[in-house]
Amino acid sequence: MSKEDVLKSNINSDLLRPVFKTGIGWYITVAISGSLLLAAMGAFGYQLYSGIGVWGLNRPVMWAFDITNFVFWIGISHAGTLISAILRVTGAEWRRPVTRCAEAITVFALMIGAMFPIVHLGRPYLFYWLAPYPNSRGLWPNYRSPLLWDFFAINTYLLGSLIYLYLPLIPDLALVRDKAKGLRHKIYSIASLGWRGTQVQWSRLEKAVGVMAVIIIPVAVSVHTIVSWDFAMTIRPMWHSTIFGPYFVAGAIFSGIAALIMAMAVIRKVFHLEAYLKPIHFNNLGLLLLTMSLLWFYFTFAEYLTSYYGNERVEKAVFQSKISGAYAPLFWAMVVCCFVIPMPILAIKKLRTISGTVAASALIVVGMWLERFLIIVPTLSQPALPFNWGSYRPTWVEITLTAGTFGYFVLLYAVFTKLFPIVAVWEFKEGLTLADHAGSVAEPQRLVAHGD
Amino acid sequence: MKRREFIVLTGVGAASTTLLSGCGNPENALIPALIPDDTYTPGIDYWKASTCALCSAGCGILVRTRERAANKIEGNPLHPVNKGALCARGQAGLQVLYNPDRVKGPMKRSGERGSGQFESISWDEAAKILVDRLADIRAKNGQASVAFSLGNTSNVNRIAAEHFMSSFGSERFISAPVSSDHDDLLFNGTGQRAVFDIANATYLLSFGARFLETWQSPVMYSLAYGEFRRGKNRRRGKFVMIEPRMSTTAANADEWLPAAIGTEGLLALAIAQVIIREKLTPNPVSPNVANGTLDEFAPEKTEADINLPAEKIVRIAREFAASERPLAIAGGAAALGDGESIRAVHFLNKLVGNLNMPGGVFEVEQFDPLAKLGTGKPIKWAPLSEKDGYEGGGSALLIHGMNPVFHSPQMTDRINAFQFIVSFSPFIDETTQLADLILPDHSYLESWDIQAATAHHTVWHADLRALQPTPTPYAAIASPAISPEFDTKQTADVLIDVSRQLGQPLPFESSEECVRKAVSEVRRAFGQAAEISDEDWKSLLESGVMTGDSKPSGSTSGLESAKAGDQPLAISTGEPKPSNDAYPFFVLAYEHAALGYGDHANLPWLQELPDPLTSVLWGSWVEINPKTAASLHIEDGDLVEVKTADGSLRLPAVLFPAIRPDVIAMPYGQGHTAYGQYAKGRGVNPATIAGPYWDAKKRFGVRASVAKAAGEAKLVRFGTSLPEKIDTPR
Amino acid sequence: MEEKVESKKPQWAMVIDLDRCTGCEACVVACHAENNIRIAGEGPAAGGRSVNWIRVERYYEGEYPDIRVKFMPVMCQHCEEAPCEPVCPVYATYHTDEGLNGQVYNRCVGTRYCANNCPYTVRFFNFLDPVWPEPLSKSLNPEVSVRYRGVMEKCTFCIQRIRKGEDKAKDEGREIRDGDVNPACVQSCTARAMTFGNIADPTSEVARLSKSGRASRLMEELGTKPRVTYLSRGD
Amino acid sequence: MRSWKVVLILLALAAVSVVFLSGIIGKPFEPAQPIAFDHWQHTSKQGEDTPKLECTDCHENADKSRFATIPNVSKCMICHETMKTESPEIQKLAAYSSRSEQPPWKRVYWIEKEADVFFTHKPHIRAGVDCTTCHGQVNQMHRVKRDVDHSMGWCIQCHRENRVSVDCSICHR
Repeated sequence: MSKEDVLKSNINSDLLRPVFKTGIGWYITVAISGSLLLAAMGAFGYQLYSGIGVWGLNRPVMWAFDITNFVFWIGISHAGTLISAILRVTGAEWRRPVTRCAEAITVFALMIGAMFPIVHLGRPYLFYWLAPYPNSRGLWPNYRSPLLWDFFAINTYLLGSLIYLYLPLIPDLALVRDKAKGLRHKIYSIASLGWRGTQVQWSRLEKAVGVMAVIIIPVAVSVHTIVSWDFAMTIRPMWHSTIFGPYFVAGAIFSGIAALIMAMAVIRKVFHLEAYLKPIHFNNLGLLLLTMSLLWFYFTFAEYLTSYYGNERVEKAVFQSKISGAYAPLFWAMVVCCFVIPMPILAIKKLRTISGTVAASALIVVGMWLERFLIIVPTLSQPALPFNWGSYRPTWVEITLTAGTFGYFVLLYAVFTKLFPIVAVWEFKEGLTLADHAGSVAEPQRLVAHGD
Repeated sequence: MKRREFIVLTGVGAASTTLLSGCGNPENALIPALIPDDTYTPGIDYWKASTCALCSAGCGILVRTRERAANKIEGNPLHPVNKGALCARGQAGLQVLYNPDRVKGPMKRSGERGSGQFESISWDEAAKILVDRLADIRAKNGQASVAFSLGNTSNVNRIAAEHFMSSFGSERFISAPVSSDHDDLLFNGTGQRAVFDIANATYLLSFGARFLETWQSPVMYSLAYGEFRRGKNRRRGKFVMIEPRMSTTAANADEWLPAAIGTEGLLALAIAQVIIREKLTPNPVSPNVANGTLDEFAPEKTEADINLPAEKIVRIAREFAASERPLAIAGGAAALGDGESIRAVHFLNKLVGNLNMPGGVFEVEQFDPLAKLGTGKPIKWAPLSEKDGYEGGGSALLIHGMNPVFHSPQMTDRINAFQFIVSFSPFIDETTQLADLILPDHSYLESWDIQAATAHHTVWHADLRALQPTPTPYAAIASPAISPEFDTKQTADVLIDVSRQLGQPLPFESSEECVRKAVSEVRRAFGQAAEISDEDWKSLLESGVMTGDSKPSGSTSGLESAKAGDQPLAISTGEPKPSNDAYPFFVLAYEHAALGYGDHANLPWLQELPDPLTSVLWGSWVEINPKTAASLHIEDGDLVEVKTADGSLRLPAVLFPAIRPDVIAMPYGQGHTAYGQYAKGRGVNPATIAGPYWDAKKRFGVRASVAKAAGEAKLVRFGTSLPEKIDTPR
Repeated sequence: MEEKVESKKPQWAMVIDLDRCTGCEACVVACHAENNIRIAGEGPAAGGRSVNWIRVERYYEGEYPDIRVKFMPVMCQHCEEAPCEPVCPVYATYHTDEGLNGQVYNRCVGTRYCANNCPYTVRFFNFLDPVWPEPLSKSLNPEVSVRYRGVMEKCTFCIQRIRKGEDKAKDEGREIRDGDVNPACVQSCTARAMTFGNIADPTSEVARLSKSGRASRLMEELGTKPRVTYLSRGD
Repeated sequence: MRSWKVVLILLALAAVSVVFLSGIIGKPFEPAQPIAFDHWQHTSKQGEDTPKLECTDCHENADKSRFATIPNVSKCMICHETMKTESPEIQKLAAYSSRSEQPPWKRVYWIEKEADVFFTHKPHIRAGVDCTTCHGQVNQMHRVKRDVDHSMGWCIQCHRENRVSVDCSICHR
């Protein structure tokens, strides 16, 4: 057998192994990430009991870690759906082992990000007042508020992303169903929605996935644009900027790809999927990351240059606090993390290895978190009337909550890999088949889900 | 579990969309408040007139009460002093009434003296202890062995104390030893008072008088200042302030002149010299100054001492003399010593001839109908610091409205020497901690009182197109705004009670009767029937104010004959200031605008009120010029150690751009070791290094050193620390 | 029914004469007393959580010794085009027909977005429940809510006093007059630097003063149309 | 199998409707009062010697104050010093009066403190709103029960119908 053939024959066992076999490492991961999550839940409980005053917020810094995390995680969520959808729509073949991994990131990051608008409320138990529903008070939410736009945009995106994750999962769920026994078999039977792999089902799935891929792209773009409008619609210095929509979307994709690369590397290592997630994938995503890094730098430069050149008193105060003032260490760390180091790593072919791209990605994720923080806090701490300038220092509650989000993310991801094949089995097989029949006009032969 | 906690934990929040809910009936507790009686209707505001007791200015106030609780204090629009306005301190009076640290009832010492351990007793028991001990001490050591230390208190309490002491046979009254106040210095201790018509002045020179914050009657002068700036039918007045450290008052000045500390009198004479030599005033000048005897004070000769350029002094002199209605006032550091500076400043007024003129100085018309209620014998106040008052040994000290242990910690031992100490303080302050018996007074809002004086107003009379100086005698009556919150008793009533038990009853049965008698006296003075009908009495308690006929001001004899102007030469050329390497700076300890000298440190509203200039709250600080600080490597917010010959203090530094580089300044007010949760253990007490506030000579002449100290400073600010600029309306 | 929505509601406005203002802060304590403003305490105040619906801002100009200070009382400017209003997702802050920028504590969910969009930084958040030790709580004004944690608060132009004034005028069967209504800060002002009234009434004092040559509004360039007018000091 | 499912569904439905209906047809709040005061007898009972009082005769501050107020016992005793003194309930009343205490009346209508509502009786009386509009037919009740659900929507509806301001700060401040 050729190497290709070996691969083909091992596809199912390789890709389904994580679902059926559980190593000690998985338990350790779950234990660690779970305890981080528990700590964060404890912190949130404490916050609920005592009030949001247990955070380091003050006047004038009314948003800090909370909204930073919100924007950051919503940004990360752009990894997936958008990348997978764009690649799918453009028919990039190398996408195949990457898509599921990416889509899962989207859903989980979105779930985490979407928590923060509720968590950060002064009275979180009243979050449902944002929902338009008839009530005895005769009151409706305010449709002029960007926060309400957020409410709709995020919900739409979450729903779309879930569908977009779920649709391509169906054939693989059927695959697991066929391999599983007992209760598990029953659950997967329900989840796979009676998938039999018929030609009609395949074509409907293709169509649905195709439609969703097209729909999800504008939704994703709109979500982060609307998130950026939370800031851009205000009249605060360095928030009120027309560039914020594309700037945020670019930043989101930027951090999203970085997160994806890291997730892929971990999965590749842990589940021994070296044969599926190859250096080419890291190389290609690395190139994409390079593009985004350059784009991010361009936007950042444009944004700061206009502030600097405008030399307007209120804006200048914020600008200077970032460039040379109290926030300068964080600002320059951000520039280094997002551009100065990653750019050469990603630009030089020799360095664009798996470890190279992962290192760059890790820096970028940190850098982009800092970027969100630096958008929010310096502007808030330097209001127009200088008498009211303030500062901000996080408390353990906010730090725990932030750490908890990462724990939660890892936990969700670990559980996901336990339940579903993290590399889309059918898509991967489809790719191989397509490659085999390259040039053939015939209907590609399906590598049917059940049995081989 | 509170309902709110329940909501949070169950996560339903205000999910119940109805305002009413069926479970429980938590509002039942409110039912009693919903039942009216003859005197009271729930849900309706009642306004009660009283007199503010948070400083000595005596502004009229109205207390808003609802459901038998006081919830707001406002200025009484009918009161001639404050005309409805009221300062920050006055507004915070509610927290005197409802302070959680008030003494809830009479107490006697249960532990060691000074341990702060007391046990509650009944008023009967308290009175018995007081009577027995006083009788005992009198029997053993004679009548004079009882001393009454009386500080700021109501007239009713003071009159009662007078009678009590008189019947007891003791004349040992001890006052807060204010060495001599402004008017005493100006009038050479004749008891006459002066008032300044700032409202109509066109040019105001203030030599350290913080008339917008603490000086004399801040609300009255603030109202006048508003007119001075933007009154109708007049040009905006110019205000120049001379002060080593910019106070809030100086911050309002058009020009701030940081003359060297202690040279205010010198500067006044320099200005006078210019006015005389350039013949800027048409007024005749007394011969001994006209012939050039002031020449030694010429700006050119004194500019080095004053530390202001001579040209500036000459310019100020010319502006002052050329102005239509110039006025000079003196206070603060200028009220130093034996009055030389004040008289030198007042000489300027004489020079420009503004005595009893609109925009000038007025002698307050005497109006003291309450004198008839007293014993007739003038009280001989002995200053607290006088040694002979404290030989102790079997004598008793009754103390009311004073806290000498805090203001002058050095005095603790001498007070401790008294065998029996009775405090009437409503709070356990540092002095009360040493007491053997605490007989808590009512707060002023629960007390009876009456004040009588003359208000002077010169107002622009639009019809006559002229300024009308009109002194108006008035009396202000304070009746209890609410019934006593705790088991306290007005001191006058305690004294009435005790005197009766000692067999020497006072001439009135209660503090209310004292006020009624005083009202009769006032009515007599106003040419009305002494008897007052019930209806008039009721409406008087509501309005709080009775005014007599205004008549044009007349007497200037006091002002003319005051030393002012006749002997201005007594002033020495500058304070002796030996340069001192060990202590290179002057300490300026000043009165905190809100906390005063510390008597209001227990009011949380005032603690949380940002200082207007530094924006500091809840603590102490020391102001240092940024250049000085830079040379000492001190940064804003650093902990520094301030040392004088008397001791040292550690407190946070505030870089303050408006202070002389050779001066450091810190406010009085903090550093309490007792006095309740809001005051205790907060900041430092400058009295320990700069002397008590009444020791003016010491206060403005103490030398100190400053150095950075190790440790964390606790500096709380409301506004930013930066001396930033801004292009907003100015 | 007598209490109909009238076509001509009074339009409340304030004028602050910076030349009269002495920075004494009587208004600050008056506001605390009238509006049940919490005592933050030392720790929270150090953490930037003290509440002052009205504050006196202080700015220095010049260098020693030729230094001058500017005091400027700042409270909610009750902007006609208030930036805080559109961003609130639940209408907890909204514009009243009397031109006030209203704040409904009970409706507030605590997004703090309004505070972030306020260029004047006059909005204060209740990070924790207030502490009112007995019997200090007796001094609470029964006409004003005691805010709890999680809601935004700010100057209301003493809405309770406005209602009282309007009620009185209605009792007397007349239109509201100049001087009927004064917020606590205006009432207390020791130098009479503040004037309050109906700017829609051209004969009112505020209408007259707001047309003064010295008049300007804070950060007018933002287009917020503040209802508070400042009269500059001038020389 | 199928019938079992049907039964389950029906049971669930029944449970839900019980919960809902109990909310609607549940007994109104009708607390027992310390003295069995009969509003009907004082206001609506026809007869020679019945007082036929107006609401504001006893709740005398409704047109002056935020609160309508509950009459002081001394007010009750104005009449009951001599009237119906043999009744055990009046004897209870007299006992309170002689101790100069007020009966611990139970509130029937109130607004939760958390609602931050500053409802004021005075303008409603001035506008001629009938007491029964908000309090139900108390004049026909022997023992007062809560007849009207004072939800915010209910307040607003009435304000809208009568073209009264619905500005939030009319009630919330």
